[in-house]
Amino acid sequence: MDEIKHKLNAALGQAVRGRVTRREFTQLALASGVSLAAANSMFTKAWADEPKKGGNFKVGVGHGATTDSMDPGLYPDQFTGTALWGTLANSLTEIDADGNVVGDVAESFEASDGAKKWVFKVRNGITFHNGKTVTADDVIASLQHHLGENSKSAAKSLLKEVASMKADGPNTVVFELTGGNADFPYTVSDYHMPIMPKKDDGSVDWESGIRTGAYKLEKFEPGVQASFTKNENYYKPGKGWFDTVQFLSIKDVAARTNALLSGEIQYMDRCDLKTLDQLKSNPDITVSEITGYGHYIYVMNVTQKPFDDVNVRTAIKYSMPREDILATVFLGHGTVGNDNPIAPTVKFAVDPQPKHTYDPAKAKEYLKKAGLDSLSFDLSVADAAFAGAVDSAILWKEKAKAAGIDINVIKEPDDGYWDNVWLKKPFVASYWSGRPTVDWMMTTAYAADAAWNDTFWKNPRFNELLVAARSETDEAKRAAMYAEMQQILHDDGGLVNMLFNSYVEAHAKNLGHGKVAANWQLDGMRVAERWWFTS
Amino acid sequence: MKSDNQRVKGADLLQIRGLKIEGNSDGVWHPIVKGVDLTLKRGEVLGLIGESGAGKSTIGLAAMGFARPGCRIVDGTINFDGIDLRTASEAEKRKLWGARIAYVAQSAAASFNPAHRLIDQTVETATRDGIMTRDKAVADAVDLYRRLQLPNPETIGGRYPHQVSGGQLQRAMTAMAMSCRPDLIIFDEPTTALDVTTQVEVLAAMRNIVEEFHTAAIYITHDLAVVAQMADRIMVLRHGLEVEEAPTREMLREPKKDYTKTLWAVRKLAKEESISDDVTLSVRNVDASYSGVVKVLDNVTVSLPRGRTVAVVGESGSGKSTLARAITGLLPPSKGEILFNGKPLSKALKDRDKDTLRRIQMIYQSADTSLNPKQTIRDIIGRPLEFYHGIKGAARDRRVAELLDSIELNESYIDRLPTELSGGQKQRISIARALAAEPEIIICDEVTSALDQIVQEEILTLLMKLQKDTNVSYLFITHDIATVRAISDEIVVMHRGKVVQQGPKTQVLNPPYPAYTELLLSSVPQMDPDWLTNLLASRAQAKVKA
Amino acid sequence: MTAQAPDLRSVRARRTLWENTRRTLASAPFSAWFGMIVILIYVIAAIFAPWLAPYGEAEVVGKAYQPAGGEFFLGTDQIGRDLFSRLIYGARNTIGIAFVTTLLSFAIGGTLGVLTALKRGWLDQAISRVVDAFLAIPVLIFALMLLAVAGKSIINLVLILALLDSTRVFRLARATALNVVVMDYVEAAKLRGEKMGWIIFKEVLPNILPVLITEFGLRFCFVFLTIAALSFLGVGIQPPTADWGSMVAESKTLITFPVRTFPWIPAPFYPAMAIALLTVAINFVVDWFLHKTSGLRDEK
Amino acid sequence: MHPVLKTVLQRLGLGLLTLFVVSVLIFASLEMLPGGFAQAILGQGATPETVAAFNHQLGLDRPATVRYFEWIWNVLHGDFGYSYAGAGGSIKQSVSGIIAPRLYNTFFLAIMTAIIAVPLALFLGIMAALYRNSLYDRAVNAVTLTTIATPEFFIAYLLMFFFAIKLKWFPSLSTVSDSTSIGEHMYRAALPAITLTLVIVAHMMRMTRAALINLLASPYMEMARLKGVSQRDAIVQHALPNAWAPIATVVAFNLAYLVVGVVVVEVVFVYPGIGQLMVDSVSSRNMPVVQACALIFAATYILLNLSADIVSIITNPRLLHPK
Repeated sequence: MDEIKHKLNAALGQAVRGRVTRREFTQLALASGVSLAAANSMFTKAWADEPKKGGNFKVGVGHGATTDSMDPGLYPDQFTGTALWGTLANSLTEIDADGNVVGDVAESFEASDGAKKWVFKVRNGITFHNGKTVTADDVIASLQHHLGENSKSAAKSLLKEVASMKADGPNTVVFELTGGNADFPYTVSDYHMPIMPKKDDGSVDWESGIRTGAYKLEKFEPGVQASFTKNENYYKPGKGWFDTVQFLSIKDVAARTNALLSGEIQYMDRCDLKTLDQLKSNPDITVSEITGYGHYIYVMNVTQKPFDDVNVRTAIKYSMPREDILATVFLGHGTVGNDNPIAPTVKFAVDPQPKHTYDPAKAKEYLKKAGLDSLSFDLSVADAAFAGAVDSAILWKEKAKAAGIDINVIKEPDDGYWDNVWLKKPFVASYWSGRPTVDWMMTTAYAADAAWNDTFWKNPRFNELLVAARSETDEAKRAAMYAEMQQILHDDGGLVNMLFNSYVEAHAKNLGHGKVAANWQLDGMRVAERWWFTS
Repeated sequence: MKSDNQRVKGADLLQIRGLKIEGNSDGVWHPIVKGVDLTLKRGEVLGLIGESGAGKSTIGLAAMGFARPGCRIVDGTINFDGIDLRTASEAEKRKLWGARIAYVAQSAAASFNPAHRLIDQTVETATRDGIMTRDKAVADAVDLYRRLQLPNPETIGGRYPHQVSGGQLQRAMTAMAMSCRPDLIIFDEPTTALDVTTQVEVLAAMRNIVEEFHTAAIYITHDLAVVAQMADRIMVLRHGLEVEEAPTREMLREPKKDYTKTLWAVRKLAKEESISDDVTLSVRNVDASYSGVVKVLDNVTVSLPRGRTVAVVGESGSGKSTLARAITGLLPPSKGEILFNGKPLSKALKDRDKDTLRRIQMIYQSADTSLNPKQTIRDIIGRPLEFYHGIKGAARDRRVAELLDSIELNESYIDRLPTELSGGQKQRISIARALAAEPEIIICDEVTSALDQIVQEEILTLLMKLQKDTNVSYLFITHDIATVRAISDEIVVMHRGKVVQQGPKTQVLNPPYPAYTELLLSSVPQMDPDWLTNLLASRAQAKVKA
Repeated sequence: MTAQAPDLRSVRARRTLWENTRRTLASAPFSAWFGMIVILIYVIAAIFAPWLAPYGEAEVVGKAYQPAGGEFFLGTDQIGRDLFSRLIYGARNTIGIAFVTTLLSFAIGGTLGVLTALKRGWLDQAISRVVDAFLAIPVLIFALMLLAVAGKSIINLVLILALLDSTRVFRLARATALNVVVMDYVEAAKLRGEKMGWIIFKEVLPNILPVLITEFGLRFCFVFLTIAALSFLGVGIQPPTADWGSMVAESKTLITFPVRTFPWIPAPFYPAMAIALLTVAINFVVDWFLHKTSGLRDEK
Repeated sequence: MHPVLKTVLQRLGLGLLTLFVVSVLIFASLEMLPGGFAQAILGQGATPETVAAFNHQLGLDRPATVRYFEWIWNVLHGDFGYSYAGAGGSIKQSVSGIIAPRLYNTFFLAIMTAIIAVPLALFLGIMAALYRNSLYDRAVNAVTLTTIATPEFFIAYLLMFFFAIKLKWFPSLSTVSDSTSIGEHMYRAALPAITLTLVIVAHMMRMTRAALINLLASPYMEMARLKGVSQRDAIVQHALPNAWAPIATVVAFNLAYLVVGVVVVEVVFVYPGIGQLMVDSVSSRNMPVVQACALIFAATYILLNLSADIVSIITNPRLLHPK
């Protein structure tokens, strides 16, 4: 999606809220090469998309397991994320459609002392579903839930930089961090950290499902469905239009598609790309596509032969037919990667040069430099890493031959892939859903001490930049640092970033929405709060 | 049927002319019946006699207008009381079957439906076409049971087939056939499966009932003596053709054709008895029982002289086969001992060494089950040679050929499968297999009872010849007195697991008899058409006396 | 009138094996012929796959989902491999794997079945109990677990399915053998003092073979249906190996879109039909075989 | 009816033994499974600490034997334990609590299918035996064969395409919850039921036919004919009573399949049955649930076979009325 279209979308969103006039919009549209007539019709359509109250919204999600739990620390995926967070709850902050962090439960937040101290103001008069008002204590308890000795929370590592949390009055929370982090507000927007009511014993009540969100929990059957009813006194204006919302766990993509076709659901995520054209050709269905932060990658353990040689790594990077794979396996749904894990839509993202494209000749060159004339290695893959991992690998294998590289594709069992293959086998398919900030992404996967450093890549320069950039408040300097880091990773790192995947989702024509967020699937997991029925 | 043929006969009931029937064996049609004429008057009983393969059963069924699957009637007319059964439709025939023509099969045990009570099966036909109400049919059935001298006729109908004995079943089936008072009954070897003593009763019962209702019947059997009791006329068949036909007495008095004569001749074979006291195997006070409960052998003592033949006679259940199992070690005796050449024989099979096993061989009643259908003659006879004598390859084949020769079979048979041989030939093969081991003792368990009389004779003669040549001893288990006469030097009579009598043939077969021997011998059908009548009379007197 | 059949044969000169087969085939009904021809074709396809297939098994020769006809007889699959070629190689893999698996399961199940039938006693009891347990656990799920344990590879797949299947074979073999071990010729062999091995393989096995062969046909089909199901549940056969089951599973979403409008939509239908056709063919032959060996002739 | 009673007790005894063996088998293979509940749950996000925390909380850090015997002891006291999922929180989900509704669904579907399939199969089978080698026979044969021959999920999708998407007669989703009414439930379970029917009818029908035709060769069937019994009565009154045993066996086998073998159909139609639960639990290493499911499956299988045995006894006079 090029940038002008972005604007156009945004403008449409604005138009709907009457913040952009027809003239302004039409100019923008013409600028982006849309004919006047088209622009007009777009505008009118947008107006027609004027939010309406009511309706029962049913969503089919390709995740969900019988082991899902109400404990936000254990939310594994889209199902729990979208249903039990995006629909039911709010975090301190949220990422808006343009990827900026804005207050949610927190009305405002500001940093001081080199971003080591953060002060969050809890929004006034915001209440839980049981009518109780949200206080600083609730916030603290909610975050405390993820910390402590035997916390099993996925957010534990996110919050490990938090030295202390203190309530300063009923609706002010003060965070002391171990080191400066300009991106801390992003961190607390994570879907594992909804704000929950504190219990008298000081612990937090996560079981009951009482939260602050646009909908109240009606029923949650793990691995089957979760249903909700409208929260009449939701604090956010112009959000939460539906009367009821239901999320169904439909893991089989064909079943999901059929459910949409037969009108059993109005929204599905993770469309089957093979049949997308058929889906599009259906008059009652719209297919939406957002290039998000998520990226499909193959990661090599740079501490192991032959990957310990940077030339070998580069050769491999040049041997991957990214364009072909994107075209054949993903039928063009996505953006080719350039061995940089930072999505173009993320702030401070750069596109390192030279681009790593399919170039057998170059690959051969680098092999020579490494003193090899041919190369052969195992590549462990499973569609558990990402749908299409296997097919892509096979395609790669076929094309890499031209570069004298023989890839031996091993299909690992989907079941237990993340435990037995990822971080264990030397070269594996992997997936990152991406992070909204450079720092967050790098800290998670590429910092020397990162828990999930799946390339085992330790680059001193990179790491010192990482620390420095965190507390750097000067935007320009920060940008430069991040640019350099991305370049280093691109040149030296152990990841082959095949592509940034698009969230390809489909919904009934009679659904309306504003600009769709890119940070998570399902409109930043808040589809239920942000969308509405037009008829 | 009276003892003489003067009885008034009605008009023709059944007329068969130029009947030709073909049978199919894997895809090929070959003639079974090659043009047979046959006429049956009302109330008349015709005996069809011949060896297996003569086509008698096929004709019997054809008389009903029925051909078994794999058979087809290709020519001729079957006229039953004015109806041509060849052209009649299934439906028409169905009306006749059971109602006017009834069938009594050889094995009642197999021919009764195991799932239904006797009474229901008996009255099925009668009630089906509404010939009579069920109550009436039941009452009638009970009456028939009584006439057929079935024990407690009122209740026996309530039993299931497996709950009554073979003899009773055979009678029950006769009752079933009679239920609609048919004009014609086909008896297809109805007593073949029965013990002699039972056979007598069943024959009597059937004869009476047929007489009483003046029913015409076709009586199919291979046993002349039996047919002599039942039939007014006898037709001898061979290979699907009529050999000759004549009223019973005439036929018995002076058979015209040679083939018929040979049939008669079988009865004459008899071995010259010779006694010896050089005992090779002696069974001493042996008890044996299955699963420790029922005693099948009760203190049995038998001794087998070298180079001689001891015949063990008795009816089914007398324990004679169990004796064989005890000797071979398949059923270790619970008491007593078995001496082989003076040395005690280890009881269990697994404790016996190869050589002992070699010295005692066994031949079974049915060659079909005792020869592995999947092995060629070469393997069957060759195996013991290899196994015991380690003779292999060409040498083995030569020896096999010799053995085949010694059992009077052409060595071209060496590559055949058992299924490709006749019953007699198969039995010869099992003999050869036994001989191959060069044994001292051969236990023959009913080896001839499944065979036709002529074949029986051949086999018996062969066995005797072999005994001369190899001086092997036979323990010859049989229920057939004729066979006993033919082959034995000594006889052991067994009854209910006990030895009733052991002694030289002449002694045992001549009075004074112990009671059971008496019964056994007297029950063996004789060629005399009056035999049954007289026997019943004498037994009746005996009862009166007692 | 089976009674005199032997006599008739005895007078006829013994037929050669070839003649026997010819006669047997001559008497085969249409369905059986159909079945045999289909199987033959499949076998040929399986054996000569490399020569028959226009393209390589895993070779990417075009764009994804190119329409049937023209350059690609049946069009191309999701990453542009020639569907027809994969179908042919699929025959090789699917049939090959299923065949080996079934063979193995019969080797295990058959031998044990006969052995226990002969021996009875505690061994019989023990094995039968374990077999019951295996039978009582759903094959799919159990296979799923075992595959997760052993790791996903064709070898493991074969071994595991063979193991699970052998329990069913065991039951049949045992039941059938029980009818044979009571035969006099088995007793005769025991009296001769033969070893267990001889009795199992020379005396009993040849006589239960027809039943086993029949079962073999059916089991064979079940095996590759199971493989198909496993592929559907995501533990299929190693790509790029072409296997009908996984081929159907891979393109399952194509089933639910109208056929006419998109020439390449039938993609999943070919492998599915391939499976169905073979199963039907095998069953036809098996039915006929059963009919022959059981010596039973239907009326009419 | 003592022979029946005897067999029942005997079989039940064996059944319990089998159950025990099953539980050992399952437990053993679960123990061998790579990874554990913690890793499975946390997926890519697993870190050593969190995993350790999990395992300690679930007592998974104790030796396997201890856990097994503890488990079996509790089961003997009717306590199937708690699901690992949601452990640690103040609300524990008892295994029985999780399984109960899904078990209900599974049985609902199984019974619904059985009610359609069994009579249909018997009818078709008897007719086929009656008019064997007729056009009808061959047709039914071919059709049923094709249905067994086609992968289950393939049939399922086809049905879904025609009946849910094209004709819109039935829903393509069979999601039901305890609040669904019986009628609604039946309506939603329709497609799965039809799919399963297609899958199992073939087998049962063919066995019925075979069982009947096998009997035709027996002398008493010839006798029946020679008594003038019509083809139909011969089959229905003389052959069928003797064929129940094999038929019962195959029916039992297929009913068992309806309970234990439907995971594929559950996935396709998103029917919350026990099969899917077990697969999920296997992949998430949720031992207590897997064990419970396995036992339920085994028990079903055993009971169904038992009832088949009982049928074959009461339909066989030899056993029912011994001499």
